[in-house]
Amino acid sequence: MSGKSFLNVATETINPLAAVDFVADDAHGAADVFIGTVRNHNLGKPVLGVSYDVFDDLTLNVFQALADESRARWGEKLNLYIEHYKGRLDIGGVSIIIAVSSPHRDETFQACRYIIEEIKKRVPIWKQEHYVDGDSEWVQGTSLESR
Amino acid sequence: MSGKSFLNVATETINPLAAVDFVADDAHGAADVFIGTVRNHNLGKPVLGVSYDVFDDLTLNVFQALADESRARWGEKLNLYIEHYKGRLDIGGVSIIIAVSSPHRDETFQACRYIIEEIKKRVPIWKQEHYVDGDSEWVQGTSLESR
Amino acid sequence: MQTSITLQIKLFGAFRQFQNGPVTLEVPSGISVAEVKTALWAKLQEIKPGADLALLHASALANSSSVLEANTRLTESQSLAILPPVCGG
Amino acid sequence: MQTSITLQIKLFGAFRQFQNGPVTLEVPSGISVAEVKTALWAKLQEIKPGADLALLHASALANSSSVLEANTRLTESQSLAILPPVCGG
Repeated sequence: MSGKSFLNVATETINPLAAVDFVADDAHGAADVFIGTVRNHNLGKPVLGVSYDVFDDLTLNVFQALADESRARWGEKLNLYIEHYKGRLDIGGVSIIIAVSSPHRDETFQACRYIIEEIKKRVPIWKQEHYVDGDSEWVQGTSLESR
Repeated sequence: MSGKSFLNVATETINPLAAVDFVADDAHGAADVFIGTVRNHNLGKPVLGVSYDVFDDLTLNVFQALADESRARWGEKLNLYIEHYKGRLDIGGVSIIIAVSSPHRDETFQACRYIIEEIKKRVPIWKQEHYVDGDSEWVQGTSLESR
Repeated sequence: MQTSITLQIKLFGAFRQFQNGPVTLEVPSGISVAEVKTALWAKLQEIKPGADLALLHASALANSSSVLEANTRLTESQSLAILPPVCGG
Repeated sequence: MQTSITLQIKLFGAFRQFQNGPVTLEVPSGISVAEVKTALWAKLQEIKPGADLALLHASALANSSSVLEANTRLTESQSLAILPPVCGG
């Protein structure tokens, strides 16, 4: 039997406990949780906050593809929680959470790492940094063109 | 400046949110959290619960060594939260939580994985499984003798 | 006579500087995705003359289920999106 | 005349079947850690005659700060612990 998935683009504050609770499973002994937050600096420049722009429909489709790929590689039983924030966050705000549970730990670390790496390259999300001097800039990313 | 550590042997329910909150840091963009829980089976045998026996003093010393080793390898800035439960847990109970935060994600995954692998081999903690038939058994482990 | 189709193209990320809502293009049916990008280039120049459109080369056209290949041909009116290089997480 | 020291040895994990509190050994000063294990073997046999003590071979003696090497010699009374193979996490 396949594990369960929660895939979401959030416009309310991301709650880490909801992710932990969702993947909890009597048959699973391990969960790995990755949490991304807004840092107070980037490339040496002080940052005030970040706005995330998200193409929701395609993002959810890619999240589903990542869930399918993860189960194919690390086991059908994986429970997966993938949530990305859309909108503006201050320093320390949670932009993304990924939680993976499995009977054993190796699969949770590998799948969690795989999902965050793929998200950075494949999911239609863009980051605009807001600086102390009032300036804003869209962060350079990875082109989807060559795929 | 070195990051902060919280190292503990818990006799109260482990709270994942406390770990997430502790490692949160304005200068850090990433946190990886590993959660170990009691599974309802082991080696094909149904399990009712697990009791953890812990040699507290030495455990805390090894946790400190793991924190030092992690910072030496993945950066002084790491914030670390390492907590293991002592006593009896039912199915689904959290036996261990490890949270690591850092400016960037690679260090968090590597240090978190390193710490859980070393804990399994180096920390004086023992697991007694309680079975449905009323029987109990101490789980075989890794000898500290050869080190 | 060639029929035409209507493409609504949502703008994301750095393209939001042009306008917040989607851009509408009337194009001939059978147009390739690569050609749509050229038509979009012209439209964006019209909205904001002199804008730097280098970003468009590294950007992809997609619908809600997938990124489109440059040689795909479009024969129906539809909603698309122009996606600059991504940086989620 | 040889002086003797007192070792309090805490029992953990599977050794708890012998008793819950620590075992006390009177041993000659200068005893090696390997010899302490032999003395402990005799004591545990006394507590529970006929018990399988194979586990003791794979177990380590430690104090609260580290695991002790087999050839370390003890010259002071102290509190130690016998640690069967570990399986935390």
